[in-house]
Amino acid sequence: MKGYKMVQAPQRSTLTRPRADPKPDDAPQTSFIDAIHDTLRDEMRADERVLILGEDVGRRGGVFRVTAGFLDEFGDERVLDTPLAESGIIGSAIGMALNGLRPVAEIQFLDFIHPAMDQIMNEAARIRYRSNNDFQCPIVIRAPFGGGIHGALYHSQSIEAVFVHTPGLKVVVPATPADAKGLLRTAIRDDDPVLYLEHKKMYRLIKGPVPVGDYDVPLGQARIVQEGTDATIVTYGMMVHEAQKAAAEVAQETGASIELIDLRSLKPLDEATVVDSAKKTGKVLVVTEANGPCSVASEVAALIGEQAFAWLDAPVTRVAAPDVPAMPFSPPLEHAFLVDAAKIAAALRRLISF
Amino acid sequence: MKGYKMVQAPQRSTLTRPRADPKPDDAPQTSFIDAIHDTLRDEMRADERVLILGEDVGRRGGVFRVTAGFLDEFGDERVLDTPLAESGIIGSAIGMALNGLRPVAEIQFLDFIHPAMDQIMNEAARIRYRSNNDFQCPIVIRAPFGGGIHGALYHSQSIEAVFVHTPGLKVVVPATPADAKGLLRTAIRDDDPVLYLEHKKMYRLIKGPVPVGDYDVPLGQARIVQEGTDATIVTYGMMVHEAQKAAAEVAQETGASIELIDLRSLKPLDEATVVDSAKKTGKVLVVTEANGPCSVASEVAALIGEQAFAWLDAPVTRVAAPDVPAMPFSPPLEHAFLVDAAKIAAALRRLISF
Amino acid sequence: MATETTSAPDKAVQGAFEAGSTTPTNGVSPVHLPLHQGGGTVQTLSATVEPPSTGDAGLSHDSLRELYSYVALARALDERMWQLNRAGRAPFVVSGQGHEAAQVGAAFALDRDKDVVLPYYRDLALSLVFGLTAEDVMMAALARAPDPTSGARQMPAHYGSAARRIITGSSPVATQIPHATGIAYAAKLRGTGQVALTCFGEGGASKGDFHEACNFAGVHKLPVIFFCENNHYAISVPRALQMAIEHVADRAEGYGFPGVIVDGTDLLAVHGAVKAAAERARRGEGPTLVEAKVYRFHPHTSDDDDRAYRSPDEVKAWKAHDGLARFETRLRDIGALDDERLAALKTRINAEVDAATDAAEQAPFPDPATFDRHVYAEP
Amino acid sequence: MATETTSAPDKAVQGAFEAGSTTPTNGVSPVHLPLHQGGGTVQTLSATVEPPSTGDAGLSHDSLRELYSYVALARALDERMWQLNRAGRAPFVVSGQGHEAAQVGAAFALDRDKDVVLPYYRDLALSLVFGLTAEDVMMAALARAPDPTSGARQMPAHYGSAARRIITGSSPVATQIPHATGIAYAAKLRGTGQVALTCFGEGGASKGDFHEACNFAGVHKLPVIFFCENNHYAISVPRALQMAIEHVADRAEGYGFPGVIVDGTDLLAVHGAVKAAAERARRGEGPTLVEAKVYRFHPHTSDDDDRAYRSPDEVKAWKAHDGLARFETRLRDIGALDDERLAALKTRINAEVDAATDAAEQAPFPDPATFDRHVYAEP
Ligand SMILES: Cc1ncc(C[n+]2csc(CCOP(=O)(O)OP(=O)(O)O)c2C)c(N)n1
Ligand SMILES: Cc1ncc(C[n+]2csc(CCOP(=O)(O)OP(=O)(O)O)c2C)c(N)n1
Ligand SMILES: [Mg+2]
Ligand SMILES: [Mg+2]
Repeated sequence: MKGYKMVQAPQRSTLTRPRADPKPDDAPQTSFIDAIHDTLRDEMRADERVLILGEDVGRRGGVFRVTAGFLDEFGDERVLDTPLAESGIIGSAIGMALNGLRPVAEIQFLDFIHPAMDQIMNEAARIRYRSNNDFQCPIVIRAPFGGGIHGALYHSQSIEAVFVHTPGLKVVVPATPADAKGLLRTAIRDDDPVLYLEHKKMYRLIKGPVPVGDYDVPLGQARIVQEGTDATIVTYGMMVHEAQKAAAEVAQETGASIELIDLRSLKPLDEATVVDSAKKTGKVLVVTEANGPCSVASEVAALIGEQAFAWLDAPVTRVAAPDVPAMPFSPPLEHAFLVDAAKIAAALRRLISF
Repeated sequence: MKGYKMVQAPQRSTLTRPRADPKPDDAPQTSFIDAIHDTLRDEMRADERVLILGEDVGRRGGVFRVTAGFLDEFGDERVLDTPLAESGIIGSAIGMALNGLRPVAEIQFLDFIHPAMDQIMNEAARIRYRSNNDFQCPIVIRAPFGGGIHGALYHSQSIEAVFVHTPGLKVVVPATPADAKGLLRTAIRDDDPVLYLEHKKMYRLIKGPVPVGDYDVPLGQARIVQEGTDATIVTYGMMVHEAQKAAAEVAQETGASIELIDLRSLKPLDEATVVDSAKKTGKVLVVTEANGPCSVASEVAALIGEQAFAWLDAPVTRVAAPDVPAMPFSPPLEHAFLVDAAKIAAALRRLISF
Repeated sequence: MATETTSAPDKAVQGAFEAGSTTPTNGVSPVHLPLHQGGGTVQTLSATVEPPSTGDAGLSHDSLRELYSYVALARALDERMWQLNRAGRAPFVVSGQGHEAAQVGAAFALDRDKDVVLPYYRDLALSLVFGLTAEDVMMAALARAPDPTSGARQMPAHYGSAARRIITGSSPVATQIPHATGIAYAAKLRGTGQVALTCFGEGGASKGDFHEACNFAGVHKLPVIFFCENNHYAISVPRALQMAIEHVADRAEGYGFPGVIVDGTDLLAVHGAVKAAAERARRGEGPTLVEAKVYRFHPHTSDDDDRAYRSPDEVKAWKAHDGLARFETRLRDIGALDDERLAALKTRINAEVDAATDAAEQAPFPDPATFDRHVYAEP
Repeated sequence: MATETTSAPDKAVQGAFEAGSTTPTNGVSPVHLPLHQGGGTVQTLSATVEPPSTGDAGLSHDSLRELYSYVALARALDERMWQLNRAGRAPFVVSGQGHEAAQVGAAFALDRDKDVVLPYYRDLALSLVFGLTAEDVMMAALARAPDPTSGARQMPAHYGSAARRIITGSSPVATQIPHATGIAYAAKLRGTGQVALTCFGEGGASKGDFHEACNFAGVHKLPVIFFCENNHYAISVPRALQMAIEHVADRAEGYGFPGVIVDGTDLLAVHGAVKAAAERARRGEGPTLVEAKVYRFHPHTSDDDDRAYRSPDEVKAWKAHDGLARFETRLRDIGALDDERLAALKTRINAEVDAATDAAEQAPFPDPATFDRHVYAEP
């Protein structure tokens, strides 16, 4: 194993703690938040090196209650209510990782991650490279992101692109409870820093089946939500659900067969799946709820333009938030700002009739 | 005037200080760094509200000597050697701007701007919007950026894309001494926060004429460096000079007529000039020395793919740094990493023969 | 212990109390109220501890009643917002209840014609003193177009007004502290004679921005007051997990200026401490960190449930030291308030809050077409 | 003033000096050397001031000679790198000259078999004590492939080695400080008995990361030592523009742990202070901030020209208090060194530096094809 440990760290084991409160194996529908909660708990049970830290993750169980019950089960050494200091949270998580632990740091809202950008971009992302593989930094950073919950400018941001722009990081965005599980397990087991972004609107809204047992989703593999032949929508996060609505509506109206790709992993990006779909349908809509310029939508559109040029029947079209500091509080303003099924459907109609 | 001042601020005046050390009006060739130095000095002479702050900008005259002589001329109240604290530098610059001044903050290297991202992205960029135009934040942030000077991972970065992704900011990158002057004047006079990025390799390498007097370059206007009909290169900063070399070489080899566009202003972006050129030549190469994913090159490529689709004769092609934490120190590694004329020429040849 | 002073006593700050006796006359200091902080390590106390206020602190009865009316108005408005929230008519409330006396004491110690305040989300009372009206606040609470603080773009409780020198704030904690330093720098450079006062919680004092701003202000002896409203919790995180020391004020020494601890439920004590700090600032002697010990009576916001981290007993004990009630008692004691005046005041305040609520409920939401305006200056 | 102790004296730290007398025997404390800082405001001193060391501090002559040899090796290597730079054979040098005695004293106070150090770019001597060799350092200086610290990817002076528990560092100032806190947290949780020591300049203490890291370490009483090498300048910015106080150590109190000031040109004094801090950490009593007063003899880096901001007189005065020379005198005084041993040592060190230079000059540059490896774990 290439990984670096300064002294022998306790090994992964499933015997650490008795399993309490097991989910019935046939649990049909789990909410997105429960899938995260359960997986995180199971990972902590399975591996003593995993610990969580962040503001209000202990006594309060997280402001969204993702870590409810953790303090009681794992104790305050592995469930750390930190001081209010994001750079300190990530900086010390890096130190913990350098000394044999597998920290999962929570940033309360992605909107508050900025003070930690130095630690994330200049440190975590560059430790392996700058040391020529002598050190590694296996941390997971969880953060709720996204809009549509009246969170206004500072509880709604989608700034994943700045991390996708940063080599050395991995960035994942589950859109289903199953992926929430599979991607979180993979992220925690990954030997590099992973940002794990949770769309906060999905926490209780989105439910679905969650495979039991050791279910892993590899990073860098997109998910084809539905196959189609006339046009492709590429998106991620909550927009997968909005796009699905839009696709259903437009399919019904026009009879078009729409392929929908959920990227799941923004970095590494599953270029092959995206490009293949573009070649197949010739028409691609790329959707993000983030601001448009230099966004993940820009990246995917540029990629397709480069690699599927000869197959395209229409311009690769982006639907993104306008270049306005996301996101106003008052409902009519928020609605005007937000990308939703209606806006996606409108763009899809134009694309199909191109 | 829509601008906000808490109390009447001293008005712009050209009478503040006697002009010392004037450049002869016919000065033929000024270095890039002198153009910045002279313009900044002239702006401070012309407007008492302008002050500069940063690490080593005073006694040392800046680590690159951009502000050499300023402390003596303007005194230590307007030329501030700050503590080593980037968030504090930008945070207090914002406060100064809110109370009637026009601060020009220097970040010693763009690689060290990360701790200030919260103040830049969440504060400076959003003050006007969040207050519904009740407040504004006229600050300029100067920072040397870019590679090719053996600066390794932390003295070579080009992370302009993360600011271009942030609504509320403006981002400019002069590529000539004349633009250094014209854009700096405009940036200082602008009522919104402007990042003014100086490619450090250009400081003493690039020389050119600088118009005397009130020479302003509006933000959001690209510069057509040379006109052409067979292919377009879109780029900015030091890459303009590398692209110019590459274009000359390829033109000589192939007889192709190459158009070269220097974006100058990355935000606002001159979409019209770029799209018009793409429609004219049908073949576009977009060059950045930054990492590729979600870069300015991605944005420009996506834009052209969307707006000039029907006119394209070849895929819009990006040349960017590989997705590797920029930039290794040892010369052979740095060379392997860096985008240069040879790499641009290679891509241009492929594009032309598509 | 709590009255030990190891830093050189700051004459200016102490001087503020020359008008009154220094014998403690009022009740329990909030420092000694029950807090589930997990053990009381004995701390070295380097900050100055302000004595409790006595008498009228040299203020006229009219002034004292004005002070009181702001505390009472803030309380009434705040309560109304909670009612509206519970009734489903206000989406989100951040409460300042428990902090009002400290805020009003602080705000009144400034020059409201030129000084600058940088509030945080609990500073309803402070913002009212600086000129926001009940109607302004209610417009924001109900996200209506006339909201002068943000045009309903920000969540409620993001107070701001250029005309009133209340600086627009964001949600990220502590970012306003360096702004205060910069404003003070500009005030000094331009010779405006302004003092900047910025507010934040004890949680905010853990952030790098607090450190960088205090340090810079100390170096240049800037006219700025760092006003910490220490309510012992940052959402659920208790003081003992936020910092190893008991008093944020003890950090001031490390930046080269005095730290002062004051009972934040004692309006006049806060007023005196901030007045002394403002005078010090105007004399060019630099910043002061004033830490007011307070308690928030409600959950962190209307989205929070504080029962997970605070005991009902603790909340009850602190509510018994309500700054509003204490100030009322004081004013009655010295004859500045009586039942009749109080009844009249309550009637006026209720009417004001009712009118504000009605106005806001009848006001339109913003025009969606305006959502993308003012990202940049318009030509 | 400089010996006043207002914080409760930390017995453990003081204990380190029980072996020697506390009567100052050595010369001028560096605190009193000339510094163009612009006026000497009288400061409250809350940190403990370590007395000068005397005698052999309980160390054997062999150990003392070993300590000395590291200081001398670091100096010789550093000088060679400057020569190579001036000759155009080394692109870039960051010098630790003037800091070596402090670094060696600190590093030797740790357990080199398990403790962890997080150096910054001046910590050549400290890194040598923790196991980097002259050849390792020279490979990095000349950007050659065998450089074990980064494979010639980083600028020189970015020391690191997993096997030696020297944590890889970046160029951004102060980012390593929270890493030290995290490493100490892991050590405590895992019960490894490790202590982490992280180094930074006084400029670094202005950054938010310093504050956040110290605060967190204080809350959890972590086994970490914050070792500030205060050389009075951050590039050109003098201490007085960096902070309003004179001593970084005075900030420790605000984080709930002791701050200790020590003469960084007195190797054994630093050794004693860090040893006491390490023992305190291992006893579970938490962090210590140790501030060593030093001076950098050379410009900030080979790209700097320090004449713009330091007077030749000031540099000269400090060079007269060179920690290397002082330690040599001490060892001669107590009979641990004589001309003969010294000559032999110098010969050995010169040979080592020559061999390292030759090896590096003959070593290949990295293969350009490897430039994109190790961005992520390879499968
Ligand atoms: C940078 C940042 N991190 C986290 C949050 C989420 N948050 C909002 S208020 C708060 C607690 C603040 O506590 P304190 O500063 O003590 O003020 P109080 O609310 O107690 O008045 C937190 C963690 C935030 N707004 N900003
Ligand atoms: C965040 C950051 N800002 C600026 C710099 C540029 N820089 C490198 S060293 C230095 C001065 C550091 O001073 P100090 O911490 O006192 O250490 P010293 O060099 O004096 O040993 C500066 C400003 C940097 N490396 N990182
Ligand atoms: Mg609080
Ligand atoms: Mg220094």
